[in-house]
Amino acid sequence: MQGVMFIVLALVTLFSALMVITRKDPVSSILYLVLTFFCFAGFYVLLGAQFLAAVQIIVYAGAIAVLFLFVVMMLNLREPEAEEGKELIPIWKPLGYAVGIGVGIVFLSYLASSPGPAIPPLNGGDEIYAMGRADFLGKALFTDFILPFEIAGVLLLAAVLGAVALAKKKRV
Amino acid sequence: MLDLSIVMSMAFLVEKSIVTVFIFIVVLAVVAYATLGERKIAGYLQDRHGPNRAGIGKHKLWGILQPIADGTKFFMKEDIIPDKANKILFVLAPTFTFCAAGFIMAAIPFGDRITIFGREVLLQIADINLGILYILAIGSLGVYGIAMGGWASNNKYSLMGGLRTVSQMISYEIVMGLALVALMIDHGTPALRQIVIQQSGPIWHWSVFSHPLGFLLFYISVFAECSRMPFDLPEAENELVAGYHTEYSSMKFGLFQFGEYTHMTLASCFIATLYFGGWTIPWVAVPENPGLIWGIISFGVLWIKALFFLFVFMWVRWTLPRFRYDQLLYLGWKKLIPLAIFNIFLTAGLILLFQKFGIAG
Amino acid sequence: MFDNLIAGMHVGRILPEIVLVGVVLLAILTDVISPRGKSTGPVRLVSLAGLIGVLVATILKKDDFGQAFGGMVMIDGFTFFFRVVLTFITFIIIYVSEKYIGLAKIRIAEYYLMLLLALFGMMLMVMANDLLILFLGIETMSICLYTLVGMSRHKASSNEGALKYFLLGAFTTGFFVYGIALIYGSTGSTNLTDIMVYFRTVNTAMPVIAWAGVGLILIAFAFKTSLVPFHWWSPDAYEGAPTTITAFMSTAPKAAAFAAFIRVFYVGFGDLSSGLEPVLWWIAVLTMTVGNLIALRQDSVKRMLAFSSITHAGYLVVALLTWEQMGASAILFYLVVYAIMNIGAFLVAIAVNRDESDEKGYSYEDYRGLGFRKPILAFAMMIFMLSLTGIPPTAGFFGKYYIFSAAVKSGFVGLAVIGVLNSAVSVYYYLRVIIMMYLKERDEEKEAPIFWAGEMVSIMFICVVLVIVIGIKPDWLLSIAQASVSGLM
Amino acid sequence: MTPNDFLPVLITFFVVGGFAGITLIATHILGPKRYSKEKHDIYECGLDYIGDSRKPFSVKFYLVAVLFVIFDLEVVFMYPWAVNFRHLGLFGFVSMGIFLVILTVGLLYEWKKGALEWE
Amino acid sequence: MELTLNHYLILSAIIFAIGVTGVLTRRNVLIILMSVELMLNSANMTLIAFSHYLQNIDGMVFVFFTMTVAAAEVGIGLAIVVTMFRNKGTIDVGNFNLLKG
Repeated sequence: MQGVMFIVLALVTLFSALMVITRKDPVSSILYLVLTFFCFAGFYVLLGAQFLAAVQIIVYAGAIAVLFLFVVMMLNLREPEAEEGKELIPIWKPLGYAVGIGVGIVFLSYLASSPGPAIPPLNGGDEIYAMGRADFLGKALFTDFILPFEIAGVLLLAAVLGAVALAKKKRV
Repeated sequence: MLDLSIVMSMAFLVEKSIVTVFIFIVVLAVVAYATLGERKIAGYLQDRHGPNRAGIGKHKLWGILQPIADGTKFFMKEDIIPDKANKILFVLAPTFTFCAAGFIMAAIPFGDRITIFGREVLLQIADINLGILYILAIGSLGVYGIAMGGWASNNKYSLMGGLRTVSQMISYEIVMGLALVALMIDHGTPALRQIVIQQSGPIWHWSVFSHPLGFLLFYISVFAECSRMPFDLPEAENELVAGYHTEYSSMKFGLFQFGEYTHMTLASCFIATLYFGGWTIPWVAVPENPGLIWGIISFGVLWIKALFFLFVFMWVRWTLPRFRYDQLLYLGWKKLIPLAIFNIFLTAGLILLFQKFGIAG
Repeated sequence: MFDNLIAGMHVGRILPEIVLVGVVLLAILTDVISPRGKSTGPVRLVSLAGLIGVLVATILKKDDFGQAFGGMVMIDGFTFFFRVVLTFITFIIIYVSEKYIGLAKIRIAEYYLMLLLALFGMMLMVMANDLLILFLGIETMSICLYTLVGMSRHKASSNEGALKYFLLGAFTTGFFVYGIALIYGSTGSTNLTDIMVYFRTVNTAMPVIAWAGVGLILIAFAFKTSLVPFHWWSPDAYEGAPTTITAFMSTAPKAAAFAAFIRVFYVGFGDLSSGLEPVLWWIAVLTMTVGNLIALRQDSVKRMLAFSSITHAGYLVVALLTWEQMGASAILFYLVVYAIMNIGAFLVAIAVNRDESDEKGYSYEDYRGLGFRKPILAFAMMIFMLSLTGIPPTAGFFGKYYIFSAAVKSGFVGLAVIGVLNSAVSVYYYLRVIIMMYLKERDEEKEAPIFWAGEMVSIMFICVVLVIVIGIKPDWLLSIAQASVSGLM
Repeated sequence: MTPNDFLPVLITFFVVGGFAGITLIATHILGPKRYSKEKHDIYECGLDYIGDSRKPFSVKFYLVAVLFVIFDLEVVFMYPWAVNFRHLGLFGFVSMGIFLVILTVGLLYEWKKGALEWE
Repeated sequence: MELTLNHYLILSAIIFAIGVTGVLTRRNVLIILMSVELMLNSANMTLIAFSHYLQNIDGMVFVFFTMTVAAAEVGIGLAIVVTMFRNKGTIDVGNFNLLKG
């Protein structure tokens, strides 16, 4: 059952991820991105990280992608990307594809060479899925990871200040 | 050779499919009559009759067949897609709105277990541990349908309406999340079935009595999320024609409407579950071995509670005036969010005090 | 439970950071209660006072070394050294900025707030003993820097620089997280001590995954320290940023990034790191050479300094390659010296620049005959340029001397030779400024007024003095640097 | 609680999505199709439409959206905390208190800066 | 079919490569940023897969923080995009002309 689910999700994910980077129209890209996020949430469920699956949808699909969509709507960006012009990192464009494909192949060739350990570990019962529950994660977060948690607060504060400083119309 | 576990899981799937379809049909029926109910209530409040003609032959039956007539009309209308619209997104938008509302159904406990044909069946589609979080996650997707509709129509009113709705919905989503945090502090779990069971017993076990402020905040944000009056600025007809669905007609418009009512109906169920004991009856203990009768009663109890909130939705709509846009953001960010944070601290502080003095909270 | 949890965490050891967060909150509140448009002055004062508080807290805690928060952070001499250096740099930048931000039309309190928060991120980077803390530190710093670079919203160069910096920074984050994921997968931990122990004792079951992780993290660091071929962002970001921020970015974040670099690769990946030698060798050569060659062709002093900072990062990689205490202490020494001379040079550049609202500006032409016009200013600039070139008796000379002698001692003779050759090339563009100042005639018609601010002059003066003092007597700084790294190995 | 328990959620997705899809297809088949230029044009209160909708709107919406993202994360951090609150006790209260003080200062800042005003 | 750890690792490696390719070959700032999100997501999946495999919760907690950082970063990044659009009326990297790296 899980194997089938994985294959289906993987195919959808690959398709939509490819669509994200190939669409000319940003809105289509965003919607495919949301689909990709959804599939990732599915993988997280398969991996027992159910709380993170919910957070994935709340944060990525419900906030980050909405922000993207919001910007596209607000700026009313309906023109497709220009054909001319240089890329972000000024290297020959086919080299970009080559790097991407090369990175993929290097990882693939290694990983595919050995079957790899079974996941989930075979000697576990249902309790191996308990780790991803909100209460387990919370216990770890609020004992061992208390410092990163407070730092995250400061990071978010920095983001608030930065966004206001950059986007506020009148500076007072 | 058939593996026993596969047979088991097939049985599980069949059972769940039946439950899902059953619940979906009930929800659809309620939604269909909610549309009629709304017009009846509007009529009553405005001292007129409301729709009362659609019946069988000469028997008008107070218009109870009106939803069927409406539905048929939606089906038979021309399916217009404006020339300048983005065709795919234009069609996808209402679908998405409806789906995002309907998906909420999966986590709500509509009733206790019932025993049919010797098999114990839970009247809840998925008794997942995430419960509240699942609903919040799905709820956060509601903006897409509206944003897509506003974008795809390629009409200024639609785009403006879409943007307004999105910024309204996201602002109140935070209020909703914060209100539910206080609730989760108390119950210690996001699983809805457990929250319901914790509320059984005397009526003061209902969360609404321990979280009055949280309930109020949550209810207000639900109004905003469903973009109901007094939060229906997105479709403020005197400013924006019909907002994001200006260009929509036929069943695609129908799905937007249907989505709104589904959202409202399921939100009412959610409120009843979270704050009003769900399918439990005050002072009646949850039986160890529930039979068919108990299952049906619990199912009915939840719907009675939910219908009450659905009624309040309609009542408010025809009673209160609409907010101005700036007032709406002002209310959300400067009043409700600070209040919600205060509520969380209040709840947490009280629980700490109770723990310290050994009172079971 | 409460007391047990708190006691095991050694919260006191991160007192300076706690003070810093307090200062940030206080500064924000000051901004909020100050009258509109007049908040920068009070916020600046609060920030400066707060940074003194941070320094005091750092010094108070200078004997309380050890891990805190269950090994998440490591407070040792190394941390102490960088805490002091970074706080000082931030203090100086905040101190000199008040008049400049008026000129650059960015007189808003966020300027100071972002600097303080960037300092917080950098402090995390230098004490991080867990890849998670390091990640959060880098991101906190980066978010503030993106904002600071893009702060001159009316200038297209600022917009473009910020956007480019941001996009490449985000790209780097992807590499970094993926690298961490692979390291975590092969060792089962993100804690540097655990990772070190694992690599030392256990023959990892997934060597290729571990290697890929190390490689990806190396790429991320190369981006952050702008090593060739991952340097695209830095000249644009440096040029687009307000010049005080350029001075800040080329010193403090670079120092913090190298500190983290040293800790991750010396401590965490320990034995694995030596396998990276060939890669780092080429990176060092490319960084020194490419930075130099492009700096040669610049017409703007600001851009020249930006590209030369790439070259200087290359020298630091040479020292890093030695994987020895001597190399590490040479890096610390060089970072301090570089900060002093670079901040000084940028301050002179601000003073001489013709028109801040000009998208380009900072032309070499502005320096024509400066030696006759403003002899003291020109003298200061000459000292900084000589020091950046590495000519004795300036501090820059000893910086390079320690680095190259460490390289020679570890057997990297070829690398040292290339480094010295590159220093020789850099003479061309640094001396070009001096030639402009002293050997070209004044052109009085084209001269623009000098931008003076009392704070800038005093800091410039201190920088000059320090460059000369360290240039004559470098031992004390070196011994501090050596003491700081001694606990690391 | 294994991944299999999430299968009913998937079933719901199919049932609800299927219903929506079928209704749309049905209208498409059942409804009449009479093309006319006016009808398929953009609605602007019956007048001929002016310009197109491809003009950027004001940026004032952006701050609301970005503040939403930040606060959404704050709320997400609170879920695991809330679920464990009774277990964490005073320690949890204090640590969340610090976190919220930091972010409340952020909210206060936005408020005073007018980021929440409707310009 | 039995799932192994490598299934997840391979999938995330491919998505990561897709993200890298997107950054390197596209010029629309928003799409570049989305490609970065793909990269981060694939890293998250790797972390969770390892975390599940090792039965060690650190990886999952890390993902939580990655998401926080991603959100904060996007918030700032799109603010820069908006600012730039206001100045120049375009968000295409191909139209960068002042600075040349």
